[in-house]
Amino acid sequence: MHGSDATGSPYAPHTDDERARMLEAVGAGSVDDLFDIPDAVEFDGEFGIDARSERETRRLVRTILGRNDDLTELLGRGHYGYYVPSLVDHLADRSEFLTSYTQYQPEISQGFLQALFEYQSLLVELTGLEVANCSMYDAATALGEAATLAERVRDTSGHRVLVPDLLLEGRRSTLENYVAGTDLAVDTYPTDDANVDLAALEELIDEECVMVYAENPTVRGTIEEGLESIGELAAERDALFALGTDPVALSLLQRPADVGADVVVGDASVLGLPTSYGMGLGLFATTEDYLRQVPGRLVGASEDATDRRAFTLTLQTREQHIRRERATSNICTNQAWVALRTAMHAAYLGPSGMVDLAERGVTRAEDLAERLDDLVGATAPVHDRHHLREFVIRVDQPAPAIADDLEKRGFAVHVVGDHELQVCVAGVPDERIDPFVAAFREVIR
Amino acid sequence: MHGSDATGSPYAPHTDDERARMLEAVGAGSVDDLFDIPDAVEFDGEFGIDARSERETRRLVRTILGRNDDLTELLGRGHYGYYVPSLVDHLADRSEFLTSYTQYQPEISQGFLQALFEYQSLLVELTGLEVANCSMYDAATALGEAATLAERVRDTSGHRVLVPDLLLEGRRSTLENYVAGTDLAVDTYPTDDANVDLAALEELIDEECVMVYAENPTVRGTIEEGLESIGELAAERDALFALGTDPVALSLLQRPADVGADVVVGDASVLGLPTSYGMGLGLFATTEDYLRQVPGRLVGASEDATDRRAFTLTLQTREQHIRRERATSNICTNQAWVALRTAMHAAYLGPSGMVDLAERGVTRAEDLAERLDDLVGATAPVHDRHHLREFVIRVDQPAPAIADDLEKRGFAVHVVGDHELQVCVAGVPDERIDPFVAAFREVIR
Amino acid sequence: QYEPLLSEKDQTRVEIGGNGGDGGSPLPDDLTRDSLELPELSEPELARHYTRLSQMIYGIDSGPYPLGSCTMKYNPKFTEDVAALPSAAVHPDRSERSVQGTLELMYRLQDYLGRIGGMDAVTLQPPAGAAGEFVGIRVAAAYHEHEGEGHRDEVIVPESAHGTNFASAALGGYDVVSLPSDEGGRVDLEALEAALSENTAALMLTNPNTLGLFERDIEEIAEMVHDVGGLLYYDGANLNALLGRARPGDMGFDVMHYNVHKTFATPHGGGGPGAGPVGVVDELAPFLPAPRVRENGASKSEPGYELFDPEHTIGKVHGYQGNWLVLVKAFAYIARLGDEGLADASAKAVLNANYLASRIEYEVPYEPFHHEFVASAGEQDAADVAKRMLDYGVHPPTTKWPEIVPEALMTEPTEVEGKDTLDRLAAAFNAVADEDDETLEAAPERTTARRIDQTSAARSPRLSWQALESEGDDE
Amino acid sequence: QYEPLLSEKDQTRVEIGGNGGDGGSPLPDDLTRDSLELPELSEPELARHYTRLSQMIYGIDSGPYPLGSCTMKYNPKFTEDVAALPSAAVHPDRSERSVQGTLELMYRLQDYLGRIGGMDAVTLQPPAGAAGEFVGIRVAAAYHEHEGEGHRDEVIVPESAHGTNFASAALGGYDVVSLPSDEGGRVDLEALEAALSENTAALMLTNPNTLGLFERDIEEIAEMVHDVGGLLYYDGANLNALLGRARPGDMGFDVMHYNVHKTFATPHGGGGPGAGPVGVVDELAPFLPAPRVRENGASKSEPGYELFDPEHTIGKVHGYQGNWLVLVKAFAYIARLGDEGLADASAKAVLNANYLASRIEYEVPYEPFHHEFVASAGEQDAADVAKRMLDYGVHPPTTKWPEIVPEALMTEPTEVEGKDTLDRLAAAFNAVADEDDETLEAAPERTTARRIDQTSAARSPRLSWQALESEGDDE
Repeated sequence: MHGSDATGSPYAPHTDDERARMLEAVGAGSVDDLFDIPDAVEFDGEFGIDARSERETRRLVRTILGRNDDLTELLGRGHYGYYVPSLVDHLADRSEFLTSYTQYQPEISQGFLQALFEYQSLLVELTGLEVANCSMYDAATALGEAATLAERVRDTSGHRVLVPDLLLEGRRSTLENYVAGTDLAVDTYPTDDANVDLAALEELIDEECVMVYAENPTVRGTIEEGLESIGELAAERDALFALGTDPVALSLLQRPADVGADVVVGDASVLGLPTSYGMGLGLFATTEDYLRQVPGRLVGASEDATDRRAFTLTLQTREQHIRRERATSNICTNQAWVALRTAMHAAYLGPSGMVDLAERGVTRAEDLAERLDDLVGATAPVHDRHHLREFVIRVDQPAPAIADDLEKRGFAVHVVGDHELQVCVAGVPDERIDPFVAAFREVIR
Repeated sequence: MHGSDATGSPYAPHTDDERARMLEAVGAGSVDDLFDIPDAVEFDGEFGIDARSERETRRLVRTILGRNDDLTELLGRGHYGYYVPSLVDHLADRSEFLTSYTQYQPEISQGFLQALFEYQSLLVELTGLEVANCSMYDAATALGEAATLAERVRDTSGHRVLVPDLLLEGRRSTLENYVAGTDLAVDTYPTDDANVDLAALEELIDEECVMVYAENPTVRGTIEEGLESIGELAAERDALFALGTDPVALSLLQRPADVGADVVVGDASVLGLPTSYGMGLGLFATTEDYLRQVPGRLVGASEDATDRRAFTLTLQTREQHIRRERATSNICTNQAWVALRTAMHAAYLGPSGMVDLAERGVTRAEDLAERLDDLVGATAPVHDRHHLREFVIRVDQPAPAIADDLEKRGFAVHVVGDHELQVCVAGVPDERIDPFVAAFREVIR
Repeated sequence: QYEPLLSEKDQTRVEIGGNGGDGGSPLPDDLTRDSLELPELSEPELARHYTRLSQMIYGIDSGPYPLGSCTMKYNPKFTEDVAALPSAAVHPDRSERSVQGTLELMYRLQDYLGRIGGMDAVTLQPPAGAAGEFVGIRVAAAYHEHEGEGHRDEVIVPESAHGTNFASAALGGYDVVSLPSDEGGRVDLEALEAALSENTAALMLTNPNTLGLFERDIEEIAEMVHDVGGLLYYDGANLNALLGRARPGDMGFDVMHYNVHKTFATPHGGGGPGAGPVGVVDELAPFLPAPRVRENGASKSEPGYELFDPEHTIGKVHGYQGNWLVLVKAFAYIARLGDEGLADASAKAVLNANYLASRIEYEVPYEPFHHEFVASAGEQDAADVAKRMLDYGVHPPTTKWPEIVPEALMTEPTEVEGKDTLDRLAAAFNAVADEDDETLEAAPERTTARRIDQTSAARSPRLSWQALESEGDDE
Repeated sequence: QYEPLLSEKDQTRVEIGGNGGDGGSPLPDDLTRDSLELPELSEPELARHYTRLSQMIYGIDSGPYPLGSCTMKYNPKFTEDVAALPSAAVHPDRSERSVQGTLELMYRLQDYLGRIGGMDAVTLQPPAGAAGEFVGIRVAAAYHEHEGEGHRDEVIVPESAHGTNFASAALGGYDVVSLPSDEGGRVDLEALEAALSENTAALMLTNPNTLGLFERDIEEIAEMVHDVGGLLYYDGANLNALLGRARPGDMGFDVMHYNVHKTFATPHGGGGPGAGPVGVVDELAPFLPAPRVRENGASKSEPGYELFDPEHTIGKVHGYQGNWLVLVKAFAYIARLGDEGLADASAKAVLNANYLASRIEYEVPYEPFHHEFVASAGEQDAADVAKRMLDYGVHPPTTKWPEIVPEALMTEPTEVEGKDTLDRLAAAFNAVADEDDETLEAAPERTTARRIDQTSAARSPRLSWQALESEGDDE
């Protein structure tokens, strides 16, 4: 318990005697002597941060976070609150996984490398593309990386990246930052029920365009019906087709490789993480053609000196620690441990569980929409399309007031128009649906 | 995810195909064919227990246990709610510790054996006795085992076991059950401020007596002042002196070996477990003389075939799986994992932390007693003795009503007389003391 | 590979009170010890110590663990989460009204177990299987005493029974009458007839027995025991064979214990804690340990729960209510699986035992077995076979017991192993079966420690680091 | 030892929609894929798979981890508990009033970090150190643009800087001007003078630098940079050297990032997630990413918190607020240690580096270093030295970088190692120092995998089990 009641770090094991002997060994009279900081920039103030016992610290955080309301979240949009099996917590928390560094010494990191290799393989199956990296930060940054990839691999002098008009602000803004240092500019194409307006897109897409980005499902929960057409349009114009999606959607919806997608991005942490205030896992997959332009880490199979299969980080010459300013990305620390959790969750579900989870995202959304549609003062779904997990409701009363009232009753929903709300069923426990419908009935009166 | 949505066990990995192939291999048409149960005793009913998903099951337990009130417990008596460091949870939960069996194959159990060996060594230091076992169930059963040990090792025809008049009912009743199959009978000696009444004891103790049991601290939190005298009395009459205590008390109070104790029992889980509705860890230590009569498992050091130090369960011929009805106890499954946790917690504290924890049990009790004593309508401590952790308060108003009122304000205390309450400071966070004093002031008015 | 003892990493002596010179002790010297000497290590050092120790342990997540009669199931991770809920951490002396959640969970678990065993009343207090047996014995004694039959002083136990049966009966003060098996490995009815008398307090049986065989004559056995006024006790160690297919209560058993750390998948924890709830028929309910939990009938809409002492209770066998946190895990397991899950567990446990037996070269003399079987190592030494199996990366079966099978390899794979794992396990059995004695005696070779000398450990016991140090001093 | 891939244990193809014949799909075929083929395994099988994988990983609880510039501290277990609180799991689109706890924690952490770094305003959004650098670069660009200095197109980076500095500047569209070191291993002031110009947007510095040396001329450097209108960026990777002794803000830095997974002990997770909050001086605060957190002033007695967009914000660099769960852990660590704990951590980190350096036989050319030092393997190949150190059961240092030291062994023990561990680590260094090249090139011999062929892995990349299978098909 060195230090846990003392004033030093509770995680430094030195006894006074040891410290003295160490100072003697280095020939210093005190630890202060070891610092070579000019007086002028020495800090002799205080931070004013009190030390606390472990128990007190836990209580402090619990107290602070206890101020969050306990709401049933019907918010979706890449963060679904799917139940994460306890298995994932217990195994990912094994300290060998949790506390190890990036696998630059593969001989003592085989377990993590294999887990990441399996994660990559999961994405290869889901996307149909040949290459998936170990992770980007989240969907927004993965989209940014897709744009810079497009700039690198496209021979054209083009500079436009086309994104849907409804693109989430966080993604759009991040993308703008990622392309700020390039010649690229972000342009918008219109949508219809959140689906791509193909006619409009065809007009907008030209030789200036290096990438078209679409999402499936769309931000309104509709299933995109024009993927193949987008793929063809992009291919004709020699633009990359980047598709935004996630592992659960991919379990059921059209396979990106089958619709001509060149890059797939999104938040893979829909599996593996609870809603975590936006913390995510950037999914990034692409075709073999662009392998040497991929950002981020890649795990590859190899052999060790005894010719046994072994895994290692590979193609590292793409990366910043070797290529510096000519690297494919500046990413270093990534989301490896989240990728581990996602792989574990997917493995727990298995293909039948993943397909089932996705299909229930369709049927449960249908069921809820039908129940809301039955209420006087509400129409759902607004869009005459197939939906996955989320859909829009039209309400007679002003939407913001209804959302406020719902929140008071313990439910969080999106306002997407003066008289439009958006709700998501994924991750919402079955037994919270009835209370939600009841609350909805009350508040729209 | 085999079975997690299916109707079978979610923890049985068989696919339908595998099951079919296995049945074929054993030459059975169906699993039913493998059962050899006469029709008359076959069960064709239902339990009526619904299967639930993992998420639903967690919610069920959370909902049920959520009906427990959130009280600050000042209850003590062997269950103190000392803060258990997170380290203990995380390391003891490693599945190698948690899920392994008793170490009958020591070659693949060295880690657990060493941890238990270290636990035994901890108790040897704390008690000063040479032998500590791997665990009994709790303080009560350890006391029962001490009595049967006394019967085995005493040559006298004696049959009396002497215990204090204030002995907790759970301990007394358990002791009675343990000696029910022997010639022993449990008798009571009087106490003074919960301390042994030495004069009375001297009269009661005779050649019929095989064991005298005392506790330090006593059930009222007073520190026993007559330990050496008890030890001498017992030795003179050839009776065993069994002392009830715990690892925190032992860190500060007189060492059992120094006062002539032959056996030490108690709940060692005051370290390592939160209050767990009485779940405990029976501490059992004794002198080398009685080694071969000790109940329960013992870990010993040995060597392996390469002469390296190795650990193993030893002296197993005392145990039921070998000696059957002549075993020193019927115990088989014990509290090994709790012993691991206790050893971890003690190691986390270290000797300075343990002494400090005990000393704070003295000073914080003093401080609280003083503050309560300052209130009109209360006197504390009632007993003019030194206290560890707990003490008695005399109140002008009826004690049960005061305890009820305190509970309504979020504090649980003991009623020990019409106008006497008992409170315990150990494990109570510092910041709950002021509110307790404030609540106390209110309710005694 | 070797991990030093904590005491080899550090020993720090803390002086107490006036002795240390700081005079900081709040107690007079004559009430305190002089000093305390123990390792003083930092959190990172301890994390490494125990991580390293854990790496030298084979657990259920390491591979198959086919210990006969031990039912080494996979322990679902989520049960740890529910037992770790802050609301589960309550003091045992709380008022009943402030622990309604705890009481409700106990009430529900009593109810579940009653249904599963076909028993009318259940106590959760016994902290282990042997403690459950002892409760059964004490309940039987109290019952007979109450019936004016206090003279009954014998408990009959089959030779092949678990050692705890003998020890628990003896602890209860009974003479143990050992009962031989018949040629088929089951209770010998003639021998039973001979053993039964007006002095019989109870017969303790496991069913299926330790050979995995169902006692087909159980109805007749029950009648014989009841005819002489004895009680029939069911040792629940093998209940995992029968879930949803047969219930002790329906077979005529009067009292039984459940091993929740076997049948209901709570972790074994390296030896414990477990829990050994006891179920009884109505007639014996008044004798169960105090207190039990019941609905208090205070409110129709929201049931409340209370503790009560059975009328003729034997009192307590544990200071409080047993191993509460273990009971929480058992409840969660049962609630998760439900009827079908529990029945499926038994079905696949039996299928697995039969499949594994069909794949191994060792002879299995007794059948039809259920969830476990006992193979014979034949000319080989069963204990050596076990040591050698360690080298193949699997946990061996229980050995040399029951003695009815020469060089017994008592094997219980449980339902959690799939075909691939069973094939791997069978391959390990068969590899060892083909090896010579020399190889077996030299085993294990690939484990953390090589074969450990048990004899010298027992001859000169060194049970603490203090003993090792003083030994070092002597040298 | 070898653990099969999940795909080698099972591959199950699930047909979707009409294709499967069950017609169960709720979507028309043209909106769905045909099938999904992945491993379908049970929970016990997965528990064993990942347990086995974990056993093939060296983590911080396995032993010393002296990777230079990586600050591999012990990760306190309790920080996992607070991040796992159910109240921490909230959706990022929640209304501000419903996540007051989350906003308060972020506000407090912003405040803590500001004090520790001597910065006026902090954003928590960057999800990693490199993302923090990128924010710094973007903030600098926006600032210069706002000041009418949009022509500035150069960022100066010392040769010995972390690779991310170069890459982040390049991602921001800047030309990178590489700055040589002086003979002492520090910034060469003359070279700096030459590099600085009216085109200089920023100088990125680590202090102490990657040799562990404090840039003594930091005040002069700051003045020089500021004189040409540039900004001074602090790379926080080495902040663990300075806690409580010096603050970047006091040295003249305008913008900095913090690596909470280094300095504040959040776990590295096998590569991530980390978090890279960015602090700036007042002048740059209007350019920080949106949104930030501030008190809303609604109530004096109980402060409330709200999000706001800085006036000239650069927008976002993450879809939401970065790696929230990591931020919770960092907050808990800082709140646990407080002023004295943080200062003590740096003191002992520096003591440890100096002590370790004094014990090893390899030459350490540059000093006085602080929390890390760079030794030279001399005639040996540093990468081989690292491989051989694995055989001694310790993690090796970072190798071959910074290139200013030939065959660099960049070593940072951090404060969590005690003298005994440092002695053991030194013994491993010294054992390897005495070995010949042949031995080194054959290393490692005692690890799970032997030396792995990196060249062939890169030459014919096999990045998925599908690739391995199709390769198998080709053969």
